[in-house]
Amino acid sequence: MIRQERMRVVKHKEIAHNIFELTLIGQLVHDMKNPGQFVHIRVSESYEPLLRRPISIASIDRETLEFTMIYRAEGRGTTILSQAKPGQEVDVLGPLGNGFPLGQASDGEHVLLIGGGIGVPPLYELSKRLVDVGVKPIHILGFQSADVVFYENEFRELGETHIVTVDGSLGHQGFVTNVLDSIAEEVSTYFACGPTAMLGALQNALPDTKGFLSYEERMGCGLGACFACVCKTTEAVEADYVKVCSDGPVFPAGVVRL
Amino acid sequence: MIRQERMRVVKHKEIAHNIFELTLIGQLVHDMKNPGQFVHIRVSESYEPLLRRPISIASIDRETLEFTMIYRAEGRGTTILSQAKPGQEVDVLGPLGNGFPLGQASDGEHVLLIGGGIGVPPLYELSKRLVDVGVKPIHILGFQSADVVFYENEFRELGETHIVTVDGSLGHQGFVTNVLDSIAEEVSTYFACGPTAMLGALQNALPDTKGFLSYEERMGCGLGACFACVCKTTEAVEADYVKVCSDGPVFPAGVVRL
Amino acid sequence: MNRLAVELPGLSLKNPIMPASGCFGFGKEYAKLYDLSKLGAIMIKATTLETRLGNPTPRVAETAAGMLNAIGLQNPGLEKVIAEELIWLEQYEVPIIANVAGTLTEDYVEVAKHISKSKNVKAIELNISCPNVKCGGITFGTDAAIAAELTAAVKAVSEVPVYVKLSPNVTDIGEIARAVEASGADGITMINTLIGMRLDTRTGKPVIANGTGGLSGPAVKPVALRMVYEVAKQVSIPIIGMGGITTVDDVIDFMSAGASAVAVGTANFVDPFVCPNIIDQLPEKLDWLGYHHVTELTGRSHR
Amino acid sequence: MNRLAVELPGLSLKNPIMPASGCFGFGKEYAKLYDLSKLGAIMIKATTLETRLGNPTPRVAETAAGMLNAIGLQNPGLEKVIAEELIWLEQYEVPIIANVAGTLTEDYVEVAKHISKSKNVKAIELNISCPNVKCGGITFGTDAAIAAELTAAVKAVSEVPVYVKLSPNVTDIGEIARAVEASGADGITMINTLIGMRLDTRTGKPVIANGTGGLSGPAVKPVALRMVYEVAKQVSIPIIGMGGITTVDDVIDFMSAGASAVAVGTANFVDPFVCPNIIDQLPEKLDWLGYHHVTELTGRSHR
Ligand SMILES: Cc1cc2nc3c(=O)[nH]c(=O)nc-3n(C[C@H](O)[C@H](O)[C@H](O)COP(=O)(O)OP(=O)(O)OC[C@H]3O[C@@H](n4cnc5c(N)ncnc54)[C@H](O)[C@@H]3O)c2cc1C
Ligand SMILES: Cc1cc2nc3c(=O)[nH]c(=O)nc-3n(C[C@H](O)[C@H](O)[C@H](O)COP(=O)(O)OP(=O)(O)OC[C@H]3O[C@@H](n4cnc5c(N)ncnc54)[C@H](O)[C@@H]3O)c2cc1C
Ligand SMILES: Cc1cc2nc3c(=O)[nH]c(=O)nc-3n(C[C@H](O)[C@H](O)[C@H](O)COP(=O)(O)O)c2cc1C
Ligand SMILES: Cc1cc2nc3c(=O)[nH]c(=O)nc-3n(C[C@H](O)[C@H](O)[C@H](O)COP(=O)(O)O)c2cc1C
Ligand code: FES
Ligand code: FES
Repeated sequence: MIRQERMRVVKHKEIAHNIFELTLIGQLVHDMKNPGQFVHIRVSESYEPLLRRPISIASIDRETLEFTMIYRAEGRGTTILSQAKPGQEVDVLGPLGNGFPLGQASDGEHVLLIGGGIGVPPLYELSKRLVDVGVKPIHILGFQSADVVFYENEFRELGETHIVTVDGSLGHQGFVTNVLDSIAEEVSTYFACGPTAMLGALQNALPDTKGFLSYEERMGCGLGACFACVCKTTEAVEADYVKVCSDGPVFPAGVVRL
Repeated sequence: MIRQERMRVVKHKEIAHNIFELTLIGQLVHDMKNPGQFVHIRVSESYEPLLRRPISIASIDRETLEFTMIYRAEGRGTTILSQAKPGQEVDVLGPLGNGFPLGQASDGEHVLLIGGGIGVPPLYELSKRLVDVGVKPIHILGFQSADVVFYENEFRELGETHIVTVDGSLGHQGFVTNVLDSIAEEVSTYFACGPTAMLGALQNALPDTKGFLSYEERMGCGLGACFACVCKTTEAVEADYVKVCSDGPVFPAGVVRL
Repeated sequence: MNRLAVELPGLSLKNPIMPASGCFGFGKEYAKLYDLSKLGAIMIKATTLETRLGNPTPRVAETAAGMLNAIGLQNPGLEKVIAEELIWLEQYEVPIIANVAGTLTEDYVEVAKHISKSKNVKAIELNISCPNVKCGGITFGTDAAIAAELTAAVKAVSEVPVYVKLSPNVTDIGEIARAVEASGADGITMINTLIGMRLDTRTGKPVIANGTGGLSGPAVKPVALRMVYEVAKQVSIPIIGMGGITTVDDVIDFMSAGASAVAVGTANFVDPFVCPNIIDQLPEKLDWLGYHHVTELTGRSHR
Repeated sequence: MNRLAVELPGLSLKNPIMPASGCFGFGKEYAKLYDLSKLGAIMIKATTLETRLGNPTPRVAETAAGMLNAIGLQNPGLEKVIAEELIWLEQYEVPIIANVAGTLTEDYVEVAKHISKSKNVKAIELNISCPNVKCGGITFGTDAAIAAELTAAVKAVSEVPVYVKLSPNVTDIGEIARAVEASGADGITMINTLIGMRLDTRTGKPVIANGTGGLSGPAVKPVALRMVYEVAKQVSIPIIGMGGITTVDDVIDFMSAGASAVAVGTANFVDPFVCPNIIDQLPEKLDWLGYHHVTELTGRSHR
């Protein structure tokens, strides 16, 4: 069920340059299903900024009813959000969208989790859930530079992890696709989230591997009603288009026309 | 000199129903001259609400560089302002306008200070300054009802004080003009601040007494540049109009056409 | 007796609150959040003769207290809308206002003719004001003669009352309103979006792929309110007002200016429960204002 | 060499930033806050032949991310403006753009003729777009033929270049722009305010005594930007852009859309130091964008 709830801030801290980790508590967590789902956040009561901001769910704790997001404070809305103090309430709409499919890989299999920048967060909950069922995740995490890298250790604890930075200030220099070849293991499936350009490159690089990609689009409603977030599809599927907010944000490789 | 300064909140508390007392500290206090001047406050960084809010200076402490305002949280802007916490900064433009003239009454003389609702605050600093020079203020303070009465004791400490409420829930029932007759002493001058209707009634009730009235008008700039706050004048003065923000807000009785 | 009920040509509204066209799809998504029967009516997404895939993305951009959109009338087309969307909506007790768009007069006529036969379609909203399509749409809405002609053509075939949706991007909106009234419009809905633009400061290029987009949200309320006020003075057919409505106070303002009912658009994105919330708040607001029935609000600014 | 300097007909601007007419009076008040010589230019309050006392109050009302005003062209009249205000302004090294308004063509002509003789008046801004006066003003700005005629009449007598200030309350602003260009306008300034309204929710009556007012501030930026973008494509005379400019990024956007310089209005009320602040921020912003000179920004959206 989708709810709108004023959730309380439990923890909020800057974990890398302008990258914030925000933990909220509330009933809404009950309804969070798959990793890769997102929430739509109203950052202030004011009419300015007006629209909600879509942010992925980075980890879920059903026991404590807490969930965590990781976001970059760049524009007006996220900068305001970054000032929220513990105890304060945040207006959250969610959970929204369909996340990454679980049960695509089975016990003992290796899978690739590939994230770019602020596309990395949803992969964390995904990785935890895969590890729970014995799947062996290999993480390839791309960032601009060392100062915006986050969750390196958290991912290492879950499995093999490769850090890639555009400027080479940490890990491999270049793009996530550069390290694909260096992956020794046989992988059955890959899961990716990041800039559209990265997703496109991955599809080309891994044509014969089953893949699931999480897309970004500007949103209005976040519910599927306004047709703001539409992507054209390939001939592979029947529908002429898909909505990132309600049909996605995750789609199997080859569905979205790039 | 008029300055724009981010002043720090020292104290902020609700002293009556929706009536807040806000004390700010900063260099701007250096330039505060006469009681009756006001400041123009930006209540948030957001574009909504957009305009500054004019609020009178209720008391000034040059030693500590602190000043206090008393305001009613009614609309959007003042309600947001009422949430400011100690330590937080508030964007203040001021001091603005010309306040009540001091030195109109001399040692030992009685004067009337008449305030209505949120027009009461500026009279407090005025009363203190008059008492400093030996003038004997008599206060007539009008409010809607008992729950919005404030500073009764503060005024009593400075001189004879009559509280009037429209619903009679405290002090005399009715309007400030009703108690004028009950004032025994010979008064040389009266000073008033409140709704325009009240100011008009006072001018009629005290035709032969020297009076100084503080007016309210919707403002844009607060500086005298936009012509938002003009009032037509009477034949008594040469100018066709006056600006409440820069020529006022205080004018001698008989200047503003009502 | 229901204090919120409003009777308009073709429409028996249990309350004057309805979602605006394009901001509510065909209702399915919001039906997951609350019972659509609670609404006074539903203005469905613009329907065209053929399937439309709309404009490239980005299609929306945020502005100060508002947003720009250039969806481009994406919709599954007349057939699917009737067979799938409208049939599905029949499960709710709510009148549907079908927003009709097209490129040529014939398109409008064809769509209106068929869609007006649907059981739950109680009125047509003639969209002559969409700023986001290359041809059709707004071109009909900025010329009084053309608007009148189209209105007459659609009136001739529609089996339900026709409301004409006016564009604010005109010099004299009263002239257009009078023209469509004269040619048989049963009511007016206003306003559609103001044409606007946002640039990416870094690149200097438009944020919205279409270049320009339609401005909506609280930012446009003063313009919308003034236009409703003006048109209310010049026509005698009812007005459904919209443009930035977000709170129950906004509803009061639009009805005071002369609207008989109102539509809520962009606010649905900010708060998906805004319509039911406003409906719940209306009675108390009426008490506060000292009115018994919501219809007493209409035109009070002019009295 | 000055990276911010801009050369326009009659105007040698040390930078492209100037306060908009009516939001800066005649400069006296802001002169107490900073040195007016810092400004690229000053657009003074509208000047009419005779003294005008303007509209009754309230004259302003706040709206979402904007404000409404109906000052009503209050000003001391031509004689006093020349004898007192303009003379006083001579102490500053800043070109004055004289905003001229009137009721009849003769009024405009008379004012332009005399005020253009003032030493520091380097250009006339023909205000054919004031929405807040019963006659004159906007009536000239909504009809291309009338606008063109007035422009020609004023051009004939003005001793300095004439910029025409366009109203956004029109169906096709490009048409008006082309018309005034054809009849000799040296430049265009845009936009003036959008006609809007705010009601007192309790009483249902307009907050502004005049009923309607002109909408300005961040709320109108998307509309202003789109109009500048449109007009820039259709005329070759320079444009001074305005409408909601509050930050240095807004300045970049308007110049990208095609403006050669910009004016800041409402923002002066929110932050009286906004003009000098923006001027100080411009060089760094140019570096960030990778441009050497501010003139390189003009029209980059169209390239
Ligand atoms: C499904 C989904 C999941 C996301 N998950 C995350 C996440 O976990 N962490 C994170 O940091 N970011 C995430 N993003 C991107 C995030 O939504 C934007 O960075 C954010 O909306 C920018 O808002 P702003 O106030 O910083 O920028 P502004 O410039 O103020 O935004 C202006 C408008 O543009 C929209 N917008 C701007 N950039 C984007 C973008 N990249 N995608 C969608 N809308 C945008 C905003 O929502 C707003 O409506 C996600 C986006 C989507 C669609
Ligand atoms: C010189 C002067 C001194 C004042 N001193 C005080 C004071 O000491 N304490 C106090 O509580 N109030 C004072 N006021 C009134 C105060 O300015 C308004 O109550 C306040 O601006 C209302 O803002 P809001 O956000 O609550 O209401 P909103 O409805 O959000 O205001 C909307 C717009 O209308 C303006 N406005 C609304 N009411 C008034 C009003 N009565 N006068 C002027 N502008 C108004 C606001 O400034 C704003 O621009 C003073 C007004 C003036 C002119
Ligand atoms: C995303 C979006 C899509 C819209 N689509 C349509 C449409 O298909 N047909 C139409 O007549 N109006 C459409 N509109 C205009 C709205 O119905 C409404 O007239 C306008 O947005 C003003 O109301 P608001 O400020 O409450 O949003 C759309 C508006 C938005 C924001
Ligand atoms: C209080 C006020 C007074 C104005 N007076 C005038 C005027 O006298 N002449 C004029 O041409 N424009 C006048 N304008 C319009 C502004 O010059 C400007 O065109 C408009 O406000 C848009 O810019 P902004 O959004 O930056 O304010 C006035 C605007 C305001 C807010
Ligand atoms: S954001 Fe509205 S349909 Fe996806
Ligand atoms: S508020 Fe601008 S002149 Fe007084």
